[in-house]
Amino acid sequence: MDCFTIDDLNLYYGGFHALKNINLEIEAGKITSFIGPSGCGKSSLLKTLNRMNDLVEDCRLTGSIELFGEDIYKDMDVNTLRKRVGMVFQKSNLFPMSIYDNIAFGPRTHGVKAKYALDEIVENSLRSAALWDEVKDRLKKPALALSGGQQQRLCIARALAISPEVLLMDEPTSALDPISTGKIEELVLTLKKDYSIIMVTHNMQQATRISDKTAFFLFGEVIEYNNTDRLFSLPQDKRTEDYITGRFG
Amino acid sequence: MDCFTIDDLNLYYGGFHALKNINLEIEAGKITSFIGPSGCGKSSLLKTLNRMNDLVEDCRLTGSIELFGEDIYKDMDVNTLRKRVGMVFQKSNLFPMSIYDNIAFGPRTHGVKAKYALDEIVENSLRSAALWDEVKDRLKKPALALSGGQQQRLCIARALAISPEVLLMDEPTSALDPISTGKIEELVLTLKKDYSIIMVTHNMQQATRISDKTAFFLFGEVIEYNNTDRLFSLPQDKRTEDYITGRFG
Amino acid sequence: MKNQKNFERIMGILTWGAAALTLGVLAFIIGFILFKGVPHLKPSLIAFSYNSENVSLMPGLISTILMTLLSLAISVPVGVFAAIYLTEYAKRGSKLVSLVRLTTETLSGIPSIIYGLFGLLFFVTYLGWGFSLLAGAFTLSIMILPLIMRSCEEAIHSVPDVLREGAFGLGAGKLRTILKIVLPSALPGIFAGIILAIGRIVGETAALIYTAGTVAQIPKSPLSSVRTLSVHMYALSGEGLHTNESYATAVVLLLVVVAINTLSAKIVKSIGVK
Amino acid sequence: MNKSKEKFMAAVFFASALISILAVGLICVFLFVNGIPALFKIGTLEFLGGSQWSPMDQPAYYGILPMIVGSLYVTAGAIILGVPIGVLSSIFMAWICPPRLYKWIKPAVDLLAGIPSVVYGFFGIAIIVPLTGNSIVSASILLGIMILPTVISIAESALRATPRQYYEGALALGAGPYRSLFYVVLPAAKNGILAAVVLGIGRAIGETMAVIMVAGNQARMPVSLFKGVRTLTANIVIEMGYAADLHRGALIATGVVLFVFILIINISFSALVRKDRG
Amino acid sequence: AKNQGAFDLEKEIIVVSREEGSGTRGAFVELFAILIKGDGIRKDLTTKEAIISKQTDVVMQIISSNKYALGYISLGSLNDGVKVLAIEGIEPRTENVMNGSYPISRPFIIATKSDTSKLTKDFISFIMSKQGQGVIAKSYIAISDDFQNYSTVKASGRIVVAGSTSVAPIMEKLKEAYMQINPGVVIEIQQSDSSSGMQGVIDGNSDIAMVSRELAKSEREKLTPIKIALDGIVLIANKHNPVVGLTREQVGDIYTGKILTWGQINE
Ligand SMILES: Nc1ncnc2c1ncn2[C@@H]1O[C@H](COP(=O)(O)OP(=O)(O)OP(=O)(O)O)[C@@H](O)[C@H]1O
Ligand SMILES: Nc1ncnc2c1ncn2[C@@H]1O[C@H](COP(=O)(O)OP(=O)(O)OP(=O)(O)O)[C@@H](O)[C@H]1O
Ligand SMILES: [Mg+2]
Ligand SMILES: [Mg+2]
Repeated sequence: MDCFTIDDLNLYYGGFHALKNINLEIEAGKITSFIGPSGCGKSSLLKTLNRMNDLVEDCRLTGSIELFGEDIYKDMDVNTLRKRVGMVFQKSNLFPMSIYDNIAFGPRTHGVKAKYALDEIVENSLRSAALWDEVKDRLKKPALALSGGQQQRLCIARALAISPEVLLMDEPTSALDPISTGKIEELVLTLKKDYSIIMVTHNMQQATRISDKTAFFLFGEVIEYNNTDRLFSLPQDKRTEDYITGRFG
Repeated sequence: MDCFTIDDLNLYYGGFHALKNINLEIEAGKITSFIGPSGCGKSSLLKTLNRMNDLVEDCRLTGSIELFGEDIYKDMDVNTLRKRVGMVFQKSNLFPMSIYDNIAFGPRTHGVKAKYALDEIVENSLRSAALWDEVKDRLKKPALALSGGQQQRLCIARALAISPEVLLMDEPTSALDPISTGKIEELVLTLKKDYSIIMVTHNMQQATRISDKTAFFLFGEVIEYNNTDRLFSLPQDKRTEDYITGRFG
Repeated sequence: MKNQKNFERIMGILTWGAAALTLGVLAFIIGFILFKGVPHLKPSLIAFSYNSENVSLMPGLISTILMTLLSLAISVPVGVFAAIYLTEYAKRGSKLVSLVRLTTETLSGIPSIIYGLFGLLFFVTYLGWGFSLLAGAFTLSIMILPLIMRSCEEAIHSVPDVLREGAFGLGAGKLRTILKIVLPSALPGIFAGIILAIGRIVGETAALIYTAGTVAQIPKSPLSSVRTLSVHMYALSGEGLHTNESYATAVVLLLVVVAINTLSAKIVKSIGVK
Repeated sequence: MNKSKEKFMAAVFFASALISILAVGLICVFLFVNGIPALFKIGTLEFLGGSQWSPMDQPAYYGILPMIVGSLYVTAGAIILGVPIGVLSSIFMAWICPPRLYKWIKPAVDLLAGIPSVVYGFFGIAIIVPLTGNSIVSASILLGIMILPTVISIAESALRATPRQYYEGALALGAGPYRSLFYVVLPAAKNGILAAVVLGIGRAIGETMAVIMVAGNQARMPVSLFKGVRTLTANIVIEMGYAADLHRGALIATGVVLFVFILIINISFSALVRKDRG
Repeated sequence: AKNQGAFDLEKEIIVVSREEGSGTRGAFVELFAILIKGDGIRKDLTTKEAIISKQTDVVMQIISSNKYALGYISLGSLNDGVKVLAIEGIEPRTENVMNGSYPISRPFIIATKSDTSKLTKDFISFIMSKQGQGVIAKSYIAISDDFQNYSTVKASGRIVVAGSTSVAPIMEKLKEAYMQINPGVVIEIQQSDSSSGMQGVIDGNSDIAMVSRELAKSEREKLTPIKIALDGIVLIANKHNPVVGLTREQVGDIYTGKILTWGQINE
């Protein structure tokens, strides 16, 4: 089954045509990677999937995106959409509150009030994000005092806390060391059982290691979209080949 | 010759002992990498080298650091130090002004006024940071409208514009795609002829590819410091070995 | 989910409602002034010199503008520089800074007549300036200093540290960092403080009666006694003899405020772009 | 060269701070030197606790309790009306209002800040007093309106200074825009908002010219929300013109009481901030 | 809308007074025996419920917008937004004040030091001349009408006049008339209040004080007062109020809180 069906999508920032005729079917229960050079529109596409682009002034969009058959720009309440489609950003955007409150924010928003339930969610999310041991003694301390990597992992924990159906990740591990990256990758692989995951990454090895499908972007277009192993082993397009071999060549 | 001589350095954030008895000699004209898991103190050490930690309240330090024989905490004017020791941060910190002005800020600070000279510096720095082609038509546009990767490259361009003696880089390529990363790495290798470079990285491949020496950090201590190929091929410490093999194992 | 929706709806109504109320009140007040004042606007009100027949507001208009400029010229640099010192130079968390901040905030609630009495004692009598533009401007400067300092401090505080780091990291000294990076980023906040200060200067009466006096004339020197529009209105209305002219003056005063605000916004914008 | 410029400007900044502190200090000294002797002559307890104020009678009574209570009522009223509306409006302006609307609202609020007290007074007496009389309620409403621009401007710039990514982060967790604003952005801007409230309260307490037109100014204990009241500041302004000797001292001592009054408010506010930071 | 409907006699009288210390109130409380004065004793019995207003126009505004309000203002400030009440059946008109049949008036006073300048003395002699009193009589009440003609000395110089806002409007007229005869003279008028006006003269900041009340003892020691005009004080009520006049005693009783409702007056 497809979780997202993107149909003839075009995105403009004012006069700038950032995404061009995107057609993609993203499968549920799989991990999909978006790769491509900086500025090619990966983040932009990701943001349209939970309508974060609504916030950008002058941002205009044509075409349609469906989440399990529902048009997310027509039929769906935007908050519901965002609860169902969680997101981790490229830059950490923790709230200036305690670690605990950062994670509890989402569940509280969606009606969880009981302390024991929140405690449990906080602990589970932190464990999942491989952060529990480091912060369990300072849950009430400000989140912004953590190191860069710790902050990013906390962002992931926060997104997990609302147990979304789809998880969008914009280079979630770009600030992480290999050990934490490994843990997150493991986690992502576990989550795959229940969730659909879409991830922007610059790390092609990461894409190869964990994703089932990969889309390659260039100047706002999808050049190639295929099973990951196939895309990397047998690229159909010259430009894809240039890009994936660029790293090693 | 040594560019930095770090002697018995201890660093505290309030009560937290972030760096413990660091002794390092960093060679001039070489590229040195700091690696280690998130939160181990790599950024903290880097910041003490151009005294950016002066800005952190409650941050205390013992021991000494010498830059080409001068104690940077005693004999040296801090602005001179920072002009001589440039820095690129982990998170982009562009100023809310145009692309051009961001780059020109440093040279202007150090007395360059003529427009043609500034134009040249701006172009060269942007070319060096592999950004020229993408932004040459919008130099007067706000820098903050760029994509994440573009912003980070602009930060690098900005640091290069003051032609420092030593360049500190805190995960400068963590938000970059492989192609730009490759360009930056190339650039770093070129710069090595004239400058000394210290770089924090999570990417061990990167460390192997470009650095001459590598220091491995764990919980605020330097566990091992050696020539890069040696450290990666023949780690002396069990913990180093665990870490560098962790990625692949 | 339902709770969420209700929360959104209620807060939405409250927020829009509050804004509408604010605007409504403003529109109402302005409408009121225009309604009461416009019918009584007449050319004689802007005669070059005042007498008891024409009750011209021209001297008041000019005095108001001069008073505003002079007071701002004194208190804005001092206030902004002081705020820079307190935020960027004084040790963070220093006792002195907290004391100054506390006293400053506290003074903002002291009625202006106390400032007037102080000005009368100090500037008018002790320094011998007499009832004058200068004495009034200095008194007002002290009065608005807390406002400028406080809003400026707050604005400087909210400039993110990463920007300072960026500038320092490029070898910029403290001064350059402050002047080129911090202040431009803090400009909107500082401007907000200045607008409030202008409001207080233009609207002040009690403090001025005791320091600048009430003579309706175009000042010949800084030591001339003047009557700002606010004082003028107060004087006109007080005995109930010229209430209509007083409302007409209020109309003009509104225009003056709009003009001053627009002008300062323009100035700030032209500084900010660089 | 650059160095000496740095040094010079640092000195200038320091000097400005000194001037400011000096100015602020001078006012305090003026207040206390002129007020404290009278306070002692009257007797602190009789001054603060006395409920009769008739300084021109012989024998004279100098009890300012009615005015203390009056100021409390009126200020509280102004805060209850002005602060929520002000903060909500500032949220609207900083985050919700479409840019096209903002272009109009912002100058409007600035204009509100520039309307002189006397004009507010005219408005109060012509529009509010016929509805609610010369009373605590009228004074509260008028003051509530008058503190709006202070609260809105300062709170708005604090709200604007909060990074956008906080808001976006909250939205991405499925929170609606208002929830994001009230639970994430607003707390992040807390210090600035408190500053706005403190300055607003200062304005409310210190305002006189408008208040004396609508408050009734009876120097007796407040009896009802719809009856008149005299505030501390009104007391000073109404009588200062005729006061001599001890009477004048007593009025300035009223200023001292005001000072302490606001000081207490401010200290409790900054304690609130500190508690949260720690 | 508020002024429509019947006048409810059971409603409380909204008593409006001026602030203590103001000349208007001083004259008012004295003439209606609201003030008790004795040896070392002085007590203003004005009811504590009275709304206190610092400005004449505020008194008028309150009266004109409240059906049940009662207040008093200077005769010179009267306009047709309010209704004037007769006292003991006598209308407050200029001639009635001058011939003494209307009982409540107060003097406008100027005060100078005894060794004041020649110029100041000339200005005062103008005020006390036929011409000066003529100016006063246009809006206020002249002291009397048999004064000397003022003869020009072609003076020049500067005079500062400071003090009561009540006196200021008439002083402005006097100034303009005087300056027309003596163009070389500059007269500055600072309006604040009686006390600071006199303090200004004592301190040497000004030459003439405008005073709208009797001088205090300490002030009389240093300054010489001159009565320059009379001002009637009128009781005013809302236009919808059926009452047309009051007796002295009724006014006193209302202002001391013994009469509380309009109904009690008709009894
Ligand atoms: N300003 C600060 N106040 C208190 N603690 C701090 C501060 N900055 C860093 N720390 C702590 O010091 C330790 C080292 O931080 P540092 O940023 O140097 O780590 P790092 O090695 O750069 O990690 P990363 O790879 O995640 O960037 C961390 O535990 C962090 O929580
Ligand atoms: N708000 C905006 N306004 C105008 N242009 C924008 C905006 N956001 C992004 N762009 C432009 O759209 C293009 C795509 O940006 P996007 O952030 O999607 O790239 P990306 O592929 O995620 O790059 P990176 O790997 O560097 O994060 C870039 O050229 C960028 O400059
Ligand atoms: Mg991106
Ligand atoms: Mg780091």
